[in-house]
Amino acid sequence: MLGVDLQRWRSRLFYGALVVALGYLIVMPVWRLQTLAFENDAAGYESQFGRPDIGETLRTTVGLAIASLVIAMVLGTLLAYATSRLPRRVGFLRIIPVLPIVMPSVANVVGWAFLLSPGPGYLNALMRQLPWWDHLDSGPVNVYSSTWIIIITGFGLTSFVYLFVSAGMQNISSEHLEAAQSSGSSQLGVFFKVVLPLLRPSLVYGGGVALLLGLGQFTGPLLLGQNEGMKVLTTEMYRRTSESPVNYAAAAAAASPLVIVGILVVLSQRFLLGNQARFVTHGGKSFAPAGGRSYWAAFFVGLYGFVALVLPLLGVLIVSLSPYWSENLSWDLFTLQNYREMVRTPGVMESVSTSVVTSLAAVAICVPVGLAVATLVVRNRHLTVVRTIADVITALPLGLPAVIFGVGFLLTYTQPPFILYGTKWVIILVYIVLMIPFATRMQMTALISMGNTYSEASAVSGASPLVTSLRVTLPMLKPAVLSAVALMFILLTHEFAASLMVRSATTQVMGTVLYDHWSNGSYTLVAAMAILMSAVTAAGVMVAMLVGGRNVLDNL
Amino acid sequence: MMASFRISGLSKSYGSNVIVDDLDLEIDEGEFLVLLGPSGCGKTTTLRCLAGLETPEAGRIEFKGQAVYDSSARLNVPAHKRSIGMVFQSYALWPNMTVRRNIAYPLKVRKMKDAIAAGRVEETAEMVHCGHLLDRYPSQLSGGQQQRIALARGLSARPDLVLFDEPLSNLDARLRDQVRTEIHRLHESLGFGAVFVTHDQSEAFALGDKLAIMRAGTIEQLGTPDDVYNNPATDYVADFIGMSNRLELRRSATGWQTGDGVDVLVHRDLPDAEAVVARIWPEDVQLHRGNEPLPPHAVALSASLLSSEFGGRHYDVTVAAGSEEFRLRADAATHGSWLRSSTAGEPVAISFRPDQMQVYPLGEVAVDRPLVAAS
Amino acid sequence: MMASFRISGLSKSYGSNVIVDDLDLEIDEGEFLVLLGPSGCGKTTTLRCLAGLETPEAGRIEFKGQAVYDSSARLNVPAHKRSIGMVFQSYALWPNMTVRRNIAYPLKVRKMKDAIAAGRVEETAEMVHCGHLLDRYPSQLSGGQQQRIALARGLSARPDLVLFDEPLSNLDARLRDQVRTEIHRLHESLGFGAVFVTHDQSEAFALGDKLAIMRAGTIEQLGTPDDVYNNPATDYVADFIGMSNRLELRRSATGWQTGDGVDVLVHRDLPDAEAVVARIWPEDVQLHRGNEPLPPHAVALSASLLSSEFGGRHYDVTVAAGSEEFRLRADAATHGSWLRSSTAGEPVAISFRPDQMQVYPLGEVAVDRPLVAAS
Amino acid sequence: GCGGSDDAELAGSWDEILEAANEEGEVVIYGTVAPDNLELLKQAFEKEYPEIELTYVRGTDADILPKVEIENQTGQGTADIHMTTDAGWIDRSLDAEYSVEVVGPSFDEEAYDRDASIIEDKWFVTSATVFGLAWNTEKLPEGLADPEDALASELAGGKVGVTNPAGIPTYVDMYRKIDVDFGENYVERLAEIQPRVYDSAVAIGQALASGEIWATPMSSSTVLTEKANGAPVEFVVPEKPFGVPWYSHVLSSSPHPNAAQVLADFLVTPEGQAAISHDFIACLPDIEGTGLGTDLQAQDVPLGDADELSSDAVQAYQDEWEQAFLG
Ligand SMILES: Nc1ncnc2c1ncn2[C@@H]1O[C@H](COP(=O)(O)OP(=O)(O)OP(=O)(O)O)[C@@H](O)[C@H]1O
Ligand SMILES: Nc1ncnc2c1ncn2[C@@H]1O[C@H](COP(=O)(O)OP(=O)(O)OP(=O)(O)O)[C@@H](O)[C@H]1O
Ligand SMILES: [Mg+2]
Ligand SMILES: [Mg+2]
Repeated sequence: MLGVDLQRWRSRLFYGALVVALGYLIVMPVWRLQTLAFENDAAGYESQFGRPDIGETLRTTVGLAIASLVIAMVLGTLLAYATSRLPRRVGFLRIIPVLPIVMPSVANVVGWAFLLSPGPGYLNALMRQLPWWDHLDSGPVNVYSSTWIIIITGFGLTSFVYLFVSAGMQNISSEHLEAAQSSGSSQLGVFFKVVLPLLRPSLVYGGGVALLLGLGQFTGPLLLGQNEGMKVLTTEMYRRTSESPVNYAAAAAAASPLVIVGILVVLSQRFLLGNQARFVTHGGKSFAPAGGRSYWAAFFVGLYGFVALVLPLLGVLIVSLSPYWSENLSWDLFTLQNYREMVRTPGVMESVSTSVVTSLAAVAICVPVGLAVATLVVRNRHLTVVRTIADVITALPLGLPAVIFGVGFLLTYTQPPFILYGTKWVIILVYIVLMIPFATRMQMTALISMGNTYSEASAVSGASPLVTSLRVTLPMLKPAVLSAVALMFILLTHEFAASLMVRSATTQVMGTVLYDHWSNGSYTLVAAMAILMSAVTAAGVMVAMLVGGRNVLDNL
Repeated sequence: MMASFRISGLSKSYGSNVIVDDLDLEIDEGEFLVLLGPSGCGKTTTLRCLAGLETPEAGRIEFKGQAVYDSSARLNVPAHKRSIGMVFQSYALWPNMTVRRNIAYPLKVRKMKDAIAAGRVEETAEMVHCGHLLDRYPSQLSGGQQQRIALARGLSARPDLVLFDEPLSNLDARLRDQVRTEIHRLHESLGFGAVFVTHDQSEAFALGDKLAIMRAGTIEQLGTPDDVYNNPATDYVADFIGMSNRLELRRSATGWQTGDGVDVLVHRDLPDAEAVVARIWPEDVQLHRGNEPLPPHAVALSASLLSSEFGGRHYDVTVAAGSEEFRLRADAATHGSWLRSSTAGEPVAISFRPDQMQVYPLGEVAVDRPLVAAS
Repeated sequence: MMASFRISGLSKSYGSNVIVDDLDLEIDEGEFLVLLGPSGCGKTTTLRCLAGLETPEAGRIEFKGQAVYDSSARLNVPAHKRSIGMVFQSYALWPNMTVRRNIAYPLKVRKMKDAIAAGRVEETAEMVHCGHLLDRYPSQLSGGQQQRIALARGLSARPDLVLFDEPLSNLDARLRDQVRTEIHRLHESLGFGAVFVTHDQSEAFALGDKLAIMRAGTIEQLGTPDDVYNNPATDYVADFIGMSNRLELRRSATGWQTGDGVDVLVHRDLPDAEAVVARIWPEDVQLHRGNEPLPPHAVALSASLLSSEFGGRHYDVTVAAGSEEFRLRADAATHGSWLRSSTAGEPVAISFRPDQMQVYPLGEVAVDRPLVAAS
Repeated sequence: GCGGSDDAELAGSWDEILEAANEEGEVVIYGTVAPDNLELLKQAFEKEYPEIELTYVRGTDADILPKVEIENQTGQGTADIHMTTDAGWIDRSLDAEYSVEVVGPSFDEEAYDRDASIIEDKWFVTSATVFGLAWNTEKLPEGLADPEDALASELAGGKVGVTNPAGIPTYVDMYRKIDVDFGENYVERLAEIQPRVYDSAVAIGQALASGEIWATPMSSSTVLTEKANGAPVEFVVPEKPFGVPWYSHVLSSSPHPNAAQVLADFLVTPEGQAAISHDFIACLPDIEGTGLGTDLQAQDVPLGDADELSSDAVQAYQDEWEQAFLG
């Protein structure tokens, strides 16, 4: 008799508890920060927003974000189009646009500095061999200029835009393009009149994410922008937390505009994606643009891979093999000394295992939690309130720079009721928070595209909901889950902004060790460490590919 | 025979849209019931309420005398505890399991180990002629094979009631015929109760022991295929099952006549109606070349040829008679040669026997037969 | 009439798979050609080569005397420069544009401003009875309406050649009939050349001026529907167009007989063949109750009833005769009452006239008729 | 603040302390000194006390100070000894009971000069660094003799590197000092030649080695490591160098109070100094490998004035500096 109610209440209770836990984890640190910023008559706000240069800082933040967003959107879209047009023989090239995320952003930025520093940059030195530049003794490119910071930041965001746009392109059936072609549109016409308008949701979504990442961009401005005194909100936050005495209140205040924009973007994406029916193109065959395949596409993708991946990696690799950073390359100077030293340095190898362990632990928790949230949002439409809250909360971390969570966690977990400081747990918790959006979104997308029929078929076969999720839903989500795992693993093993705040001195991850080398040691060691990180990440991805097949990266 | 499955007073809405509206339906043991209706009339929703995949707002559903849903008692047995099988339009085979595991799944989750050991999986696969496909994955099968496996999966646990939601509409013409015959035979040999949703009338006629024609959440007519075919209850039913020729008649001094003034003999008593609509099957309409003599005692209308489509032993011909269009089947042997060389606009005549008409009061009102009672 | 569109020696492979194999085909001006064939035989590929969406390896394609593809001249006019319209199975309407913009698109990109100003968009929409839908988005339309709009889009620029790739297979039974008739009429009034791909034979017969039956990348038979229906060139064609009853015959002392020893008169000269296969249309097979007298001069076989499906004025009956299954159409008026009460296994007899058989040498070889010439 | 864990208590006599320290078996030091020196310290200490394992953590003040504070607040100590140059923090810590008194015998050695070296029996001077002139020997073979050479017109326009003092009191202090010690209005004139700005002394050292800049008047002595690796750099201490002393203390949250005392004591022995002050200024006289070619001793390098380095004062100077160098 009570069957209906009991069952309802059980699921309500379960999801309610889940949402409360996530709410505590995600909202609490932000709350703590804001409390701090508003303490003593909002002294934090006053100290941060009373600065004479705050206007300039905000302008730079927005300018950098928008300019690099534009670059990323154009490149990401073109790449997505190009990869869909790769000749069959070189189809493997389509993983190239996502590969740059395997390289830590610090390595990427430092790599570019090695290549394009106006004096000893290898590429600059090469270019100065050219007749029309041979009179220069520095340049021609100045990587420390804001133009180049924007370009490099834009390159960094391109992979993310690509991920969203190419996923969107997969959903456009080829018949929609052929229809345009046979109506008399040239290939260019098809791209502008049909492909781009149909991509609007992906562009809006990917653009939103890239905008947030651009606003939260930290590495480029900090490492390259010193020269011209470039200040953005994140570097300001960093400054406030690295001056003495540390001014957390001001850092929290500096984060506020980002928090607000983040929430706005997340909400507006939710709103825009709610009306997506007009962009869904149903129909069997997947995207294969009209007009056949082109070697120009292969050339373009290859060129991008060379510029965005090979060049900076090469820069880093050369430096890691040199005894010191120098524009004069010669083979006999190359040495493995840096690697030897790195291995000898205490903590480095522990940091590798800490990174891997904490990342895996976070991923292992994120996957089921993400599945539960995805199921709640997609399949439990009757729990209106809970599911809306869950949806917004889990999207939130995407909108906030990791540094914010780092500081917030430091403040939250060094006080009762949960004193976790100094344990790996606090790192794992931050990682969970940072990755929840990815775990949730990716599984949500997969669940939506899987539809209800598979689980309904299981229910009418006599399987209870639990059996259904174990035997049907999870196995069918395997590719999506593996892709999510790969992406989260990549992002987490590179993480340093949040880790920096919550690590204890004896619990280091790779990102923080690299950061320490960067701020205390030598660039050659930084380079070696960056190579090590890339190798660890690549190994992780390789394992995921072994388990999940070659298309793990495609499914991103 | 006692009704084995009984739906009474079932209602279900989405928001303010009432989708299923106080619906009553009974399915006898081993009976094959076809739910026929246009898109959006609530067929799938009714089926899903039966399966327990959707929770209705009101009503009662009984399986073999036991309530599985009862709004007054707040009872709702979940889908996995009802003894049903279901076959989906999109097959919904689990792509990560082999055919064998797909078919064995309902047995496994219902802990029917004995049946598995006794070779039920192989037996069921054999029944749908797919015994040789057991170790393939669904993606390695053609559409027809996939739908057969879905059938086997729905039947392997020998449920009391099997629900079909347009299982044939994703198949192409030839396969559709094959799988349809397959379902027919399996039903005869296993004798399960079945509810089969479709909006293809020829499928409905071919398969059903009984037909329920739905309209906007209620049942408009329930009867045997023969009954429905020969005596559609309402104009709506007649139209929906393909009795597509329609002729409006007005009362004249002597009886009834068409808009063009042709007298028509109506065999029914229609005391109050001023205007009626007559329905005639395309098969019942005769085609005559312009100069042919017309049969006596038949309703004859002069018309002009619109188009004709070859159909093997017959032609599907469309003609315009007055303001109405008529579709009819013309025998290829008799009419083939001139039809092939004729052009649109050619004058022809059509005729049909008055007793082949079904007559309904004009307007979209659902009525009971005999029409007299409805007036 | 001179062939308006000519394909000669067309070949196309994917990797080592030859999909289209030295194919020749001609379409006259204003002719409606239907390409019929089983899944995977290369219909779509041929169509896409015609459209310029796929690049063949060899051959030549001419539009009105002008080559648009010629492998020897290395010429390949891209799709957007050929005067074609195309209608897809999945409609492929652009979901972000209104119906009006969808229909206007071919005119816009071909810079036909005058036609737009002259109301071509509205006119074309009217032609498919969708004039009132111009400002809706595709997602707000039903399947049938979407396919009509797709049709309008394919026709709005009045192309010389319209290509249809199974445009009806996503529609349900009633809509399919409606849109089919629509296409038929539009073709008659606008007179475009058309290539229509399908694997539904009734569609092919109804629509085609000419039928091309494809098999593994080549044309197995090309002819009018009537010709193909009455004289399928090969066993393969006969099977594919629905002549589903099959009877193997072996040479006996006196002539030919079935596996069960029934003598069969074969009207054709087959000097070398030891065994042949005969094909008979279901419509040509007569059903007899066990105790009825059998017609003289007919081939009669005793059989047992397997199943019967109600179809309105007829029943689709399946019987087993020896090791073969026969499908036949039994008239409802004559056989309805006993069929309804009969059970599977009941003894019956079937008969057909020897001249209604088509006879082919046994084996899957494609042959020319008359058979004598092939031997 | 509360001490370490309950069973960790300081023993009575030095011998008992040594014994208890061996029992504890490990000791952790947090420091801002160069990692190479910490590595040398580890080796030297473990050679002297083979039963005690030393773990060091190298970080910036921004990293380490909050951690020390938090460890003290939560009572979850990790570090035993902490070494810093932050005068303001040292000053504030004296009121916060972060430290315990040092008891080792070496603090009373004459050469160490207890009175000049220890603040309130808790903070003891450990080492010092001085900033000097450095140049790239390939780009600038003639080198720099005194700070004035760094202002040469051929180095204008980005060939000299300077550190951004943003939020770092030590650097603010340095700018203020060299503005006087290196010559009249030195900082203003330095700004005029438009030097390239770096985030840290380390970054300057790297840039110098690579040839990105040719010279700097404010290099840390760590470029000597690069020199040892073969980089074309040279380093000299000017006449009136700016320097900063490192002070250390034993933490009251120390989980190994006895080993902490032993390490504190070891730091001011000649063996300890040879390690921790290598390429820096030692707090004992005549230690091999220290002194940077001068006869300075760590006690000679004054600790900054905590009041002048309040965060408001630092912020004010930062604004001024940015106006001059980046404006
Ligand atoms: N989850 C839902 N939320 C709101 N409306 C719904 C939902 N599911 C179905 N409907 C609406 O209920 C009506 C009946 O739907 P149902 O699927 O039962 O129709 P149907 O008869 O099966 O039609 P079809 O032949 O197209 O499958 C439709 O108008 C549909 O739009
Ligand atoms: N892009 C491709 N790459 C490789 N093989 C292909 C490709 N497109 C089609 N094929 C193969 O070519 C063969 C013919 O395909 P085609 O689409 O022309 O068949 P079809 O006759 O249209 O079949 P259907 O009726 O199923 O649409 C099929 O076996 C198919 O697998
Ligand atoms: Mg339905
Ligand atoms: Mg096809």
